[in-house]
Amino acid sequence: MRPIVRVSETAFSAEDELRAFMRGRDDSGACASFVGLVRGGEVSALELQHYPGFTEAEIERIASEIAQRHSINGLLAIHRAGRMTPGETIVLVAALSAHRAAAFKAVEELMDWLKTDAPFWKREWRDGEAAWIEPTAEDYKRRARHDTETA
Amino acid sequence: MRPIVRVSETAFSAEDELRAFMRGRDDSGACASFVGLVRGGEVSALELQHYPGFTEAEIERIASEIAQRHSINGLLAIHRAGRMTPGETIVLVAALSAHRAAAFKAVEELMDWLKTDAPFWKREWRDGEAAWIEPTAEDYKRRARHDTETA
Amino acid sequence: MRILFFGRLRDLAGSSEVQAPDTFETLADLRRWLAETHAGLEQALAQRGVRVAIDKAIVGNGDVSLRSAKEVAFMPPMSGG
Amino acid sequence: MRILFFGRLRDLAGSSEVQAPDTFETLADLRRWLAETHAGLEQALAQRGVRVAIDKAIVGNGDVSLRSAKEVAFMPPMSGG
Repeated sequence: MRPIVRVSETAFSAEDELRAFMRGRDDSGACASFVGLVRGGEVSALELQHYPGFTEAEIERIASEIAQRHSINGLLAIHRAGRMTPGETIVLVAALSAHRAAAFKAVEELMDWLKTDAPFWKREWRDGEAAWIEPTAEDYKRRARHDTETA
Repeated sequence: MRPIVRVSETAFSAEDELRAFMRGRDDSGACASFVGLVRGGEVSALELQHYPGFTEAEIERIASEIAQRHSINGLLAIHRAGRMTPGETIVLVAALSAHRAAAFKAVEELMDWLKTDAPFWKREWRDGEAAWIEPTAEDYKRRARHDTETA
Repeated sequence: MRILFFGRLRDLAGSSEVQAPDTFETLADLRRWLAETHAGLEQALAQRGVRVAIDKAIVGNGDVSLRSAKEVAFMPPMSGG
Repeated sequence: MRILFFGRLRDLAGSSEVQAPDTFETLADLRRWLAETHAGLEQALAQRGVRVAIDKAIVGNGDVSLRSAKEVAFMPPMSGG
């Protein structure tokens, strides 16, 4: 099973992607998924830089490990790059499996890795000031708990 | 926060429901969800009976408890009833939160409860023979692990 | 008073709903009437795990008043979704 | 040879990509050239956590051959998505 991985420079519809991903998959009773949205509030915009080719390859490598570990029948990861404003979709991860516990685990582990270690460089705008962001201590703790291999 | 609960006698689109649920919700960065599909294979059809009014009220009661326990900003549960064939959507559960760990937990706990204790009566057809189904031992074990209150 | 059946009990009752006289004082009276009018249902209704709801509220094991009850549901063990 | 910068390093370099001569033998040679042509980049490139990829493969800390390299990327700590 090869994961489907894409980094998109433009907005995408999580629901349309999910529909296409699940179509005809009655081999798997369980589809867990996660959608990340840009939160409103203090942050007026954010920008994600990626390294085309390298970023996708790294995501696919980790996604493959996770899929194998949890007997996943299908794994999807679509990540936005570029400049986004509140309400836009940043990320969609979905996993198909015969059993829901495995599907949940795969989505959570891939999300934890994406949020801390994926090759993205993030900048946020607050009050007109831009600042580069690094992973939080909580992110690292979650990762350690899952014992996920990292780059 | 009052959960959105529906039991549908006819097919519904998980993706359309998810889209409506997430629209304008940039107060919450995280949306975890689960879609259950009728698996193909030995089972040619299944039927779920529910008790209109009672079933929805029970789901809403448990969903409210879970939402409160995990600081959930929005919780959606749509469950099919009636006769279904492989590939059809049985259930959609989705949770909106500021943090993804809480959203995942809420969806998993509500799914575990729905799969074991929700007021549905299920019949499966295999080789033309119909049989009523009861919860599996594994279902009960998962429930105990989450320590979810049950009816 | 409406009497509702689910799952296996519905098969045994031969229908999802029957209409019963409004004159029963208690659940025990209703059970006796059902045993007379629906052969084969008496044992099934008394089985472990069968729960009863009066007007959509689950009631305990003992005998219960049916005064002003509009709907009684007999529910075999729930299978989940 | 293409030299790529990301995040903070891109700001300091003033662009996402520069073209460098193909004549450097090692990464150290390239670093010296970048220090001369891009003031302020030298220190930033040497900072803890900055990783280097040659032709999209991460390389270790020591000096590395650039023979037949087509693309060198300088990456500050990844922020995740």
